[in-house]
Amino acid sequence: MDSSKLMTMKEAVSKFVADGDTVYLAGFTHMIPFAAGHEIIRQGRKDLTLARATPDIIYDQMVAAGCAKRLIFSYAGNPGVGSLRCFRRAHEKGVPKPLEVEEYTHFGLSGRLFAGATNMPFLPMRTNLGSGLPAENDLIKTIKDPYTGDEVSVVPPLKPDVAVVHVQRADANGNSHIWGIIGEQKDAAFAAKKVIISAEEIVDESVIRSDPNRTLVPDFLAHSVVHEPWCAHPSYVQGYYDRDNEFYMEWDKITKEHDSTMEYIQEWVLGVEDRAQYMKKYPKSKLDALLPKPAFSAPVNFGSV
Amino acid sequence: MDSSKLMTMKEAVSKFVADGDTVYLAGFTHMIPFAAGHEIIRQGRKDLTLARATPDIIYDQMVAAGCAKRLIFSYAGNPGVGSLRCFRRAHEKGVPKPLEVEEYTHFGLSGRLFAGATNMPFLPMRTNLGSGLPAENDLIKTIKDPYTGDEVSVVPPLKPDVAVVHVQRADANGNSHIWGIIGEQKDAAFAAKKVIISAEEIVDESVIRSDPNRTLVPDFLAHSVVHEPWCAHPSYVQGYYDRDNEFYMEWDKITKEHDSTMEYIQEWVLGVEDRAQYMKKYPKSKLDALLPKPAFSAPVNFGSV
Amino acid sequence: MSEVSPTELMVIVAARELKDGESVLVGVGVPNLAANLAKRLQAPNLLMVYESGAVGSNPSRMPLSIGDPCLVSGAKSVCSMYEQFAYYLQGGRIDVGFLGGAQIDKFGNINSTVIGSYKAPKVRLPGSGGACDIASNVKKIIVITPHEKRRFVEKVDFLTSPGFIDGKDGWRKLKLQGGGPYAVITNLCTFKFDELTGEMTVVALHEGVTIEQVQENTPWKVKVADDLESTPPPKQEEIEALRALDPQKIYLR
Amino acid sequence: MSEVSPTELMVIVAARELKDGESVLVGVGVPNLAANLAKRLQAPNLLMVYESGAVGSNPSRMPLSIGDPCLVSGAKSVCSMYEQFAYYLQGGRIDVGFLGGAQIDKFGNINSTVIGSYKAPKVRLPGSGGACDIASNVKKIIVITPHEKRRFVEKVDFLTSPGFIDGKDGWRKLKLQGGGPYAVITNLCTFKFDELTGEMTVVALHEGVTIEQVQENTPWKVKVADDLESTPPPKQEEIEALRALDPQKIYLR
Repeated sequence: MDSSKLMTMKEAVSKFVADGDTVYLAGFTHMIPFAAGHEIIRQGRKDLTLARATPDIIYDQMVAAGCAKRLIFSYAGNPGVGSLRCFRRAHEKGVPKPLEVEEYTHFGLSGRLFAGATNMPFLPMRTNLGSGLPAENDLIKTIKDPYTGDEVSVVPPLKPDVAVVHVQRADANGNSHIWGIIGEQKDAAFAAKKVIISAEEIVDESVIRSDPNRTLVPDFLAHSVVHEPWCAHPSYVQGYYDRDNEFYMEWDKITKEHDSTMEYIQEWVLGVEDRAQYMKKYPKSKLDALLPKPAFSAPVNFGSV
Repeated sequence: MDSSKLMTMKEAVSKFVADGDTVYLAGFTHMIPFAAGHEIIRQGRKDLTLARATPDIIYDQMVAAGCAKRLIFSYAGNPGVGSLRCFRRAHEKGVPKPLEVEEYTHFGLSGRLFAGATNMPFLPMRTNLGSGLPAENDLIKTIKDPYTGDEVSVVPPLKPDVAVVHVQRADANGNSHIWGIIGEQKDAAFAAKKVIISAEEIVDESVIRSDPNRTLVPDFLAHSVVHEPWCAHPSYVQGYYDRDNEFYMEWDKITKEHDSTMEYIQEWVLGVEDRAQYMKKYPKSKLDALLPKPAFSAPVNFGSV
Repeated sequence: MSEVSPTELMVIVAARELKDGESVLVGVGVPNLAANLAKRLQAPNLLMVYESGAVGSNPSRMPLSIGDPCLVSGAKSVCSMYEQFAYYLQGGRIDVGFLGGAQIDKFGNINSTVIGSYKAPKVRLPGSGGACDIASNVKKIIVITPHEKRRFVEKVDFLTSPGFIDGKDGWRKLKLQGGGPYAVITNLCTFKFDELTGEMTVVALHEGVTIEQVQENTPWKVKVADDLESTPPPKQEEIEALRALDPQKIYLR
Repeated sequence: MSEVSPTELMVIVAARELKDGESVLVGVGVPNLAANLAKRLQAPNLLMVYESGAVGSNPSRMPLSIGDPCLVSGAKSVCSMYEQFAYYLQGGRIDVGFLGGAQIDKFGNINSTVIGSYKAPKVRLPGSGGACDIASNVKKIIVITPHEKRRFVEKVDFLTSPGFIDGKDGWRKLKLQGGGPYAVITNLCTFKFDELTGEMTVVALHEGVTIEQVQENTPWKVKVADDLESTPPPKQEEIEALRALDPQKIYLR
């Protein structure tokens, strides 16, 4: 067991995220690694290309903090609430700095990541034709189907420099069990050159090995393993804590102005040392309300021959 | 709960497998639905196109019994033992009748099924170039990568008329939990026009719903659900019974001649009514030796919000 | 009419379009309410597939986002994001998809990307998400939208999700596997699409609405079906079932 | 030499080629033995990936097939068949792949498809399986084969898995991501491949074997390395570890 992979988020970001990198913080609404995004802001990374299907609040914060020069995305909204105001300020008005955009449909972006993870030369897909997106994005091309002669839209693989994937449980080497909405976690881990695994719980290897079908990320992909409970707050972790919806709505108000946004970032990101301090600062009653009642999976028998 | 899907293998094959169909009995070494193959033989289906990455013993039997006119495959061996003699007799000598072949690599065939399951126009892949296979199979084409200009091999989707997928546990509607080697089960179910689910156990819907991440085949794909314990013998079912390796080795001797093969088929396929009778006839001591010791997965908490 | 809100009316009318046994790709909010209402009334075997990969969900509360954990606990199955789009949508497994958007034109083309020009937007909207993928691959697209002049436009600023483009010929050339726009449900009326030309056509007026009111709120000369109908008013059963779905009125304002 | 069988010798020599930390795509039988032997000796962190989708297996017995349940119970992960080929092989995640076959030529091209013509075979062999996919995508291909004249041929009857085709130029044109053939290990010697021409070259003779013996069993004029070495004889430690892996001599005949 190569326990040298175990480190703090501070160490992991310091070692594996560089200025100018293309970064993918994975998770489709679920298990978004907010703690990693905050640490990237604290360490002042800049000129990042931020890739995510749904930039969500985490990229809105990183854009406001000036970390990003480009956004690769497919849906730039505050899910269930409305706009991402920091994204809009940067893109529409260049505040705090201009933001380039590279835009896809959900299928197109998740397809690019899948193609990156599996190293496909390119991925043909039944979408984009008729839409205005290909005209605004040279990476979406049209070719001829060799079987039917029809026009087919294709996208190229996406291979981020670094991906952060938050999981429910991992062993010290990074073998990771994920359940609930599994989004693009597996594809992000396989597509990226460097992978930071962050986990609610670090468990013994035997727990992982008791259910290999549940392992979406095998250890050899992981460059670092961070034990980071509540990493995903205010998003959620199936079976661990619910989404803090109140905060998602509050974000809409916090971000009305760049200044008010930066006050938040000063207090809750730059003003704390790490996720543990952030959680300590957060009202405990609000957190308690996010804890679900237990509902366990029926076990399965793998058998031993 | 639409319990009208529950039926015997005899009813399922009678309703959903027709002469001339392209049939995919799924399972990469694991959970091969032998009981379905035997029932197809008993019902005298003919002119079938049999598709499977590994024809294995089951297609060898169906070829010997005269059900097949064409084989789509990627590895026609008796895994761990040697040749598939019935396949060879049909293909090399036309005994009992000629057999056309359509051949791929494992990646090519599993890729065709994946493309069929996801309705891709075609699938680009890093294989086939340099091999002699494309020259013998017009469906493997080469096109130009629009990003690099390089030559890329592509295959078209495969959409069988009917797939049989054996699973560990399903509910009465066909929601199916599968674990262990998951091969091409999911892709076969999504690619096929009609799907027969066969299960070691029929469980309450609540068991399936306790772990939705384990459901590889959702119910709306299933046209029929068959409760068929030991369906996969002499192949195996993770957690339920081991491979009957002795029989795999014996098959090599049984099939030395077409006549000796047909004697086997007469006794063990045509000579029994169904899988239950086959199992009753099989020496119990041999079956007992195939039962594994239990080894359960560590449960996970899905939580209830 | 006075007792239901415009949103409630739209949801009730939309729910009626869903048939038992159909599969529907559901977003949160209003489409989720319409699908769940149909399931409780005429379509108990409606298969609900969520963009987040959850299938056959059994939610214990009104989902707060497309990936709400209540969509997973007790669902029939869950798959990854690429899988959801590839196996379900591209796989041709979805009958009905609901779409919204900032602008729609008479051929059902939808803009949810940008007001103004793409390169220098007046208002940058969230973008396609799965909308273009849904529009390209489901058998029937149903649009639910308030009937406002800024939403119904002669030409969308950006074509995010294809409707019938410039009419059915333009659309046929794309060879999409989907069936294209099927209905647009507003607070005033229900539009369907002319089979030959692909143009949006008023097929039913909601209670108390005149065709003049529809025309006033639509910038082009609206086409009206020969057999124009009146939308049957919401039944007590529909209203009660709907309100039970969103007791806190999160979406039913 | 008298105390190890030809198969044991080949497995021991092959195992020595594996480095700690490498990933290896393992088939059952002889390659499985070689990988497991290396893991027990110089390469404790060898990552074993099986064609059936099992990764980091911890088998309780000698696997009987590529999909033996003992490869799953206690493994690190399992994925589907397409995923195994797509994420691992095509993904460029595999360093070493073992191949066998009925025929091999001097550029490392392998035939496992047919003896005679494809359309009217004298002997129909199982075919590629994953062999061509492995040959096209791993960094190093290692071939383990008995040294017989019917196996070493001037021209393969069918090219199942590409080696260096007709030399490195022909191979470069294919732009495969893999590194091509790396070593051929027989019961007589170890071949590696000339960096410039891609031709199979004897680099080491096993104990007691002469270059004449190699030539006698190879139909073309064999190329010999300038610095031809002697294969270090099997060590007691290697022999014991190997035999412990297959106590019933299922593969070590």
